[in-house]
Amino acid sequence: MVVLLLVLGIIAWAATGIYKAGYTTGVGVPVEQPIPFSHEHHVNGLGISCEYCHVSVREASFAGIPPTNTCMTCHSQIWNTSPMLAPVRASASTQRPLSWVRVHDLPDFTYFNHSIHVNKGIGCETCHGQVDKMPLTWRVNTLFMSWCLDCHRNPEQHLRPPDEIFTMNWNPADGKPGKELAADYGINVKQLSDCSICHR
Amino acid sequence: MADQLNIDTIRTNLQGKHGDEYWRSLEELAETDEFREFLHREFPREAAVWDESYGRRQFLMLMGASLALGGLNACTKQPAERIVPYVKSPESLVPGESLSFATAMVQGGYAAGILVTSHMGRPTKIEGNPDHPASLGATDAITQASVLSLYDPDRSQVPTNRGLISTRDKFLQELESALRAQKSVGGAGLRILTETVTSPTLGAQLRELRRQFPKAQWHQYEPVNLDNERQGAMLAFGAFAQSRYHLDKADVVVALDSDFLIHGPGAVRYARDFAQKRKVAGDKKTMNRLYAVECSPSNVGAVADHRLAVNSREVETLARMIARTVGIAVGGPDLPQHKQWIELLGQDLLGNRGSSALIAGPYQSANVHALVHAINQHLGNAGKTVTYSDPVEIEPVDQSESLRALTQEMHAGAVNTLIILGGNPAYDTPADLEFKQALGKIPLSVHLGLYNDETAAESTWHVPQAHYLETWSDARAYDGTTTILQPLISPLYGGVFSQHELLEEVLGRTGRKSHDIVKEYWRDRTRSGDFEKFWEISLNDGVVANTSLPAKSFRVRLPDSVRNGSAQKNSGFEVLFRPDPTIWDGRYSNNGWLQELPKPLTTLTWDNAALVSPSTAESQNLENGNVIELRSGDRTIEAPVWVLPGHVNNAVTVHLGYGRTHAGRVGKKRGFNAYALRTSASPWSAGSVVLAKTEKRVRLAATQMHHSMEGRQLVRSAPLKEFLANPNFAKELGAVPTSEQTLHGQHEYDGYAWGMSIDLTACTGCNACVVACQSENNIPIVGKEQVLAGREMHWIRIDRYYKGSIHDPETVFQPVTCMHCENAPCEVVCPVAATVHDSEGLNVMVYNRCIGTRYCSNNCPYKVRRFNFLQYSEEDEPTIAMQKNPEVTVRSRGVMEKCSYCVQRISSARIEAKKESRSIRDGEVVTACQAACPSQAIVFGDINDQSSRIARLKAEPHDYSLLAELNTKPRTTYLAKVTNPNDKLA
Amino acid sequence: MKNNVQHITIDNQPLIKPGHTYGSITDKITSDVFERKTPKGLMVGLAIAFALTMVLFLSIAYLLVKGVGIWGINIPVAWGFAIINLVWWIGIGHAGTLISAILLLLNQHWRNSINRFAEAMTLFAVGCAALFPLLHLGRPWVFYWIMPLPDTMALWPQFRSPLTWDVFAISTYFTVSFMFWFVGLVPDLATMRDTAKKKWMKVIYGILAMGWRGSAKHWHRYETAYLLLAGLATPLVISVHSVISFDFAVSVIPGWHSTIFPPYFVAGAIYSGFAMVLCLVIPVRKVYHLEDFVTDRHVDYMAKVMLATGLIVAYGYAMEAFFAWYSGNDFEKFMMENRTGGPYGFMYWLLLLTNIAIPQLLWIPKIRRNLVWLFIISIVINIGMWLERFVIVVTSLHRDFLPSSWDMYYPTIWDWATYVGTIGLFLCLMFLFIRLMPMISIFELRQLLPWKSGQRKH
Amino acid sequence: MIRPPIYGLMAEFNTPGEILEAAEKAYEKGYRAMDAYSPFPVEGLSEAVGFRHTRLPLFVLICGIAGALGGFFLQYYASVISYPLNIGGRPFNSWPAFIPITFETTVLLAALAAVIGMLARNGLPRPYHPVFNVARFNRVTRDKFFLCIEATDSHFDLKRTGAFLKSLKPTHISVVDH
Repeated sequence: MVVLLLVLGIIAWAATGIYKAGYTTGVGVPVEQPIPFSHEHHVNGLGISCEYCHVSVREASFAGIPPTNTCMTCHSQIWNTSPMLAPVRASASTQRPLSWVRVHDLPDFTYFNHSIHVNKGIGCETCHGQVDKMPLTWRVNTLFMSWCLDCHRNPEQHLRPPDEIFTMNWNPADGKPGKELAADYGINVKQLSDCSICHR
Repeated sequence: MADQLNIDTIRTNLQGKHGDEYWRSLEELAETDEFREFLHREFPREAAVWDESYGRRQFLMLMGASLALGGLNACTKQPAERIVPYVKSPESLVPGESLSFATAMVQGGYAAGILVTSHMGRPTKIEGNPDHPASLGATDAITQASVLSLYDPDRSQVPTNRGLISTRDKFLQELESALRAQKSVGGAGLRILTETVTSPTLGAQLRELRRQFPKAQWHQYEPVNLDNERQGAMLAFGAFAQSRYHLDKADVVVALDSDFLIHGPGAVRYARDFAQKRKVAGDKKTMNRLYAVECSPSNVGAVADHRLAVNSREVETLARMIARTVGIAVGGPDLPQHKQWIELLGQDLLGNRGSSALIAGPYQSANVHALVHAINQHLGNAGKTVTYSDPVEIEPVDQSESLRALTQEMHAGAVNTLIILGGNPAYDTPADLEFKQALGKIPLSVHLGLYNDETAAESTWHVPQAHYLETWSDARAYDGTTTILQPLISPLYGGVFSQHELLEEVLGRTGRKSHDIVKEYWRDRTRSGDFEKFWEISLNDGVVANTSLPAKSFRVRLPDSVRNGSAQKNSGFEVLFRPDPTIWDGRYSNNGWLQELPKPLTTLTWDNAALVSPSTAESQNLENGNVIELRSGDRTIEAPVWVLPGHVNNAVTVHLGYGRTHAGRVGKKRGFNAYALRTSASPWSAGSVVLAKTEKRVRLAATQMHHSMEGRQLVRSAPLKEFLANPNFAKELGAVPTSEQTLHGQHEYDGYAWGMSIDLTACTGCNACVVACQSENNIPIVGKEQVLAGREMHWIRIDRYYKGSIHDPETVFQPVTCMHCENAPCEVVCPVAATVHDSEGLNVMVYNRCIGTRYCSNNCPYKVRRFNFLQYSEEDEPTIAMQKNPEVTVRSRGVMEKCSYCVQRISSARIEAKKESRSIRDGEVVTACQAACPSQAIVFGDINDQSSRIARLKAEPHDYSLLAELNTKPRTTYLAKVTNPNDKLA
Repeated sequence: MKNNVQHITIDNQPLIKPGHTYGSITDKITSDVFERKTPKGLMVGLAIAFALTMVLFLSIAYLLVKGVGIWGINIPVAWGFAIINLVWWIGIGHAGTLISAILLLLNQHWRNSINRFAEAMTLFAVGCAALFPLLHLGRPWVFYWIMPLPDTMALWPQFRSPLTWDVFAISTYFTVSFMFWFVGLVPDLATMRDTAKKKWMKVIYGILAMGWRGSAKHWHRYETAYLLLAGLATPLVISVHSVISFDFAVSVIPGWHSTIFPPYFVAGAIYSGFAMVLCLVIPVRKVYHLEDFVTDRHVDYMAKVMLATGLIVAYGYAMEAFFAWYSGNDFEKFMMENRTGGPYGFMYWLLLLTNIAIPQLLWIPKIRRNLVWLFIISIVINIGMWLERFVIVVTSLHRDFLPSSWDMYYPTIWDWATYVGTIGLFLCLMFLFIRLMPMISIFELRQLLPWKSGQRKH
Repeated sequence: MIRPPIYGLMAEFNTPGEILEAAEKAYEKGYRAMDAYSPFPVEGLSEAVGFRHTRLPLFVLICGIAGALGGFFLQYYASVISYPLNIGGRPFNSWPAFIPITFETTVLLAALAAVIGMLARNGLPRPYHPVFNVARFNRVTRDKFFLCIEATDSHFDLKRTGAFLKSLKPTHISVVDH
């Protein structure tokens, strides 16, 4: 019987392993895009702020994907002949939008709002990882419901002061402890695991 | 679903039931038929109307697929989704946030101001415009539904020439050459047919047309028009005076065959004012009183404190009697059986000089209107509860006359070029004029319309018309207030014209866009300085400042014809023609929301019927669903019977707008065409009609089968006197378990605690809330077969019960939606916790967790849960998908759903508040039903906030919970219905 | 052993016709599987049953394509045939374990000739029953959310819901019944192993017999385990139908919300269970000439059990009506009025006729012992028990609290197809069992024989 | 000890009475490593061959209790610790509602214990056993009764034991090979 249990255990363990693997969850798998856009280069190399492109992250549910014009502000001047950027120029001239592949895609019955997270001390890095270290973009989290809940049940562990939201590789040690921040932000933790917070 | 009706039932019901005793439904014992059907019924019902049912091969194919998918469905990762940014992002648009624009919806020529919510450029929801006098933030059902018509996949999309697809250019060429010919003869053969016009721009264009084509004629016609009102004003004042009521000042209101709370240019506003005067809450302990005289039962009759059902011809006689009792010398006979009623009414009126109002309905003769004007003036109401002004319409005419003149010329062959700007005359004109045949004689007939309808089929050219949300225009409200209509979206289908654009072509100014036309018109007439500023403000507010028509005083001079009156000959059995409460004159017949909207009182969907009184049914031996033949002269129609308590005897009411031959998939071949019996001479009733029963039966889909409360205290009501004597009467009608009687303690709600209060005194059963909810919450339509199966999806429904005599019952409405019980029975029985409470006391339904056991619905005492028995949401209709509200999940097959208190609105309000580190303000969260409600019967808010409106209403003595004895602790409670009958009459 | 076979009363009649030896019993029952060629009746029955099973599969497929909307259910009657059939089948599935467990504890040795058969029936009935809760889901492909499995959603079933209780009750009941049945089979499988001629048969039965060799020590533990199982199964049987009845009793709906449901559901279950056993035993006994083992005495006893449980059920109905009146609760009162006089009133009266009135004929020994009569009455009772569930599920739902949402329920062709289909599946499995397994417990029959050495065991 | 050349000696009888008697005699003789085989449970036979009591009931009891505790804790954990949800205003720990499932899990585990325990202690399933080497032994599942004295018994001696068995007047005696 012990053996039996052991076998079952191993099977279960293997199953969860497979289920959590990048193959099924897409974690850590770079997504192919029409243009091999590098966050590493733009954020780390050029030090462009997240909000420069993702304009509506503070006020809207959707962070916003930059219109072609935003790319062209620079790329009409620099790299304006690079074959890699041909699609961008094409889009600008034909007025036909670029079509990117979603990296973080929640199911349609899950309503995520960027603005409230960003305004209440959740940094980009917390969910999107160190994009400044991503030559191509990939997901660093499963986006499983359980993963969301981990934070919604005790957000203190991830809270940052308002001015650190867009910081990459931020160390919780420097800055107020999460408990106090939660109080400052007026976060009602009890409410955060309500179904209606994410599902309507 | 029992659409059979058994006469014995009625008889047994009639026996020994009297006074206030609740009587049983007509259907009830028709159960013998149900039993027969129960045995015979064999085949499963069709799916939603869009869904083509499966062929055998396809079925086998799908069978395999589904067996495969069924398994995968649960555990596959979703396919990669594309994300497409703008090339150049438009200013003022924040991705993911909704915007709202002011414009107006035009019905019968009159504008109702609205605010349209737009998500990423898609108009999805219509709200009333608080700044607009005809709306004050509310809307009616039809306006709510109009956004669906915008996305209707069946709208006409290309110009057609004699039924064949053609091009815009070909059309313009042919038009141009025809007009060139007309120019030479001064437009002698040119005719323009429009509906009622209040649009200043269109007016200007038409004047210009007359200048260019002196001999051309402009005709106006719509099937449901205000001719009698206009003629009545003519008779009384000698001018087309526009009357406007101020019911917030009226203590006694008398409606003569008028549905003034539901239909007509000012209805929404009137409902608001009327309700304000009627509600009792807080310190206000006074009510207005409503007397209704009507032939066919209407919402007004249901709301009225005293209701009198008479034949349409008798209404004028009664009007004369009223006139006499208040002291106006008019002739005409007396109706002894109603003498006392009228006497007391008269006294009541005299007791309220200057604070009473008589309202005559559009279905009543010009004489009645004239008399009403006389009485109002005599009582000194004029200038107080009713004011007069110059006409709102550009050119008020007797439309029946106008149409008759046109058709005569057409038959005579005097018309070469006929341009029909909207409308569907080939379908909805009186039968005796034979417009359709006449139309065939016209060398060039151009039809501009939203649909490829009956008229399009008969015209040489049909040109697709731009939906009002797709184009620029302007229009005036019942009080003259002007709104500039702005488009929310560029036309979905190419090749469309707006009325302005088409007329502009006629005027020889080709290729001009309505924006320029409208803007130019207004530029010309704004003297005052900065036009752009004026333009911006007008668009932003949705009203052009100070365009409301000033009150003018007119003196009544009743012509002798009206004074003397003539003895009303009895017209025998008569047919009453009424606009359909949902699809109106037929123009909305392809709108699924309206088709499936239960018609007030009958709760019928998808069909019209011949409404008869119970005793008529008995004498003619008719049951619900029996098809009868109605013969008037040499014209006949066949119609299924529906027995409607309170209907006047020896008369049958038929609703216009059905029996369409050329409508979309939704509207085509439903019901019967009542126009076939309608004559231009008397458009609202046909006398001496012969009724014959046929062997045929039609299954009519009503959403409510049972009309008695079975003595249960569901709708609790009392006359004002009793209420004042015992304010707690409602609570005392039902026991509420105490906290000791429950096994365990309660959960605490320390944050927000959302709740709703519904005032049964104010509810007029107008259905606006139902459609508002449908469009806000992506509620699918299911089709007639599914309604018959008892599977309609409305989250809020309006229950209607009768009490008292079967012949003249008292009718009560009760909007019922999820009660959000604190001790929700539904939650306890869900095996997967798909429906649970959140910390603000909402009973939330988590669709994506639901596995569809339907146990929750069984255990819901209010039966407000709705289940997707089949795939109802139209997945395969891309344009319909565009209407969906992105803030609300679109439910798939096999999932339970129900009212969510518009949780999406609560969420966004909460997020905004949190971002500003404040708490949600009272009135910041407004549910869709609440927003739409014209009489403001619905109030929503945070019960824990003692200062909130909702908290105060819940504290009212006559606040009560439905089925409180079950200790479900509903968050939605009702304010008991208080009536204000005249003791002497009671 | 010379009991005078003439004028004996049914009760001291031996449970096995005299003249049998260990060997003869063994040969008779094993030969039905090995030697005897399949009887015509069985083949025909199997053919029909199989056809019906195909109907079941077809309607299931269509159901998965279109959704539960192909059935007649609606709001307010959101449960229809699916739940009616579930309860009906579960009820039938009660006789088996009851006979094997409770009668074993009560030392009713006559059970030995029918328990194997009844257990098999139980198993198949519960199988058919278990189909319905799965199929009636709006989204059957996520049925496993009712089970307590750790998942990425960090969600669990809602343990306050009777439906969750059902899942545990039914699955437990199925497992235990299966073990009971199989453990009982092991020694006989060994017999089959040793009697089978063909090699492959020996192998198959051998594997199933698990190397049973009838060791005294084994028998000792075997009997202990069997007794323990019986002891456990007895309360289980009671609990299962009680839990099923909670589906209704726990709700707030008048006609459902009733405290007497558990006992009278259990009684009803045994009632229908025995009826079904008789429906099957009577013909099989004929076809396979099992009169020696399934004697008139057995049949008579079963009829008596039906009579008794039937009366309990009748009492249940009476109490329902009484309390509806006694409670003075308007909703309850109306529920009863509607049951008797409402649109489905005819169903209720039919129920009283089939479930209460007709079975009273069993008081008369002549009828009770006449196999044809008994067979017909058993069928009638099965129909009656189905009607009972219809009355409970549909008539209670279609008119509950708010008259505005009252409606009717009309089953569609697919409702019928699914129902009839499960009957087909059930018979199919039954026939296969009869053909391939020792349908009567051989070793337990051996125990019924008197000892050669004179001393009697019974 | 070294493995004896044969498994043991087996005597065959016709009636339960005879085998019972034989077993008792053999026990008196002092034989312990023996077993009786019968087509159905013969009352007293196991005692006769010196098999006193089984610990099966205890095992079942323990598993039953485990089932009860486990079942209740599962529900408690899910509805109070892991994801407490306000279900219709009921307390998180609605223990009365947890009882039915607790009961079911109790029965389930106990029943499993009974069956698995029985099989395990009996050493079943067992594909091979020496006694099957005796051709006649296949009648043990039909109508014959066997007593087998195993060679591992201290008193076992091919001749003497054989003689002893003869004295029991069996219908047949056979040698059981490994």
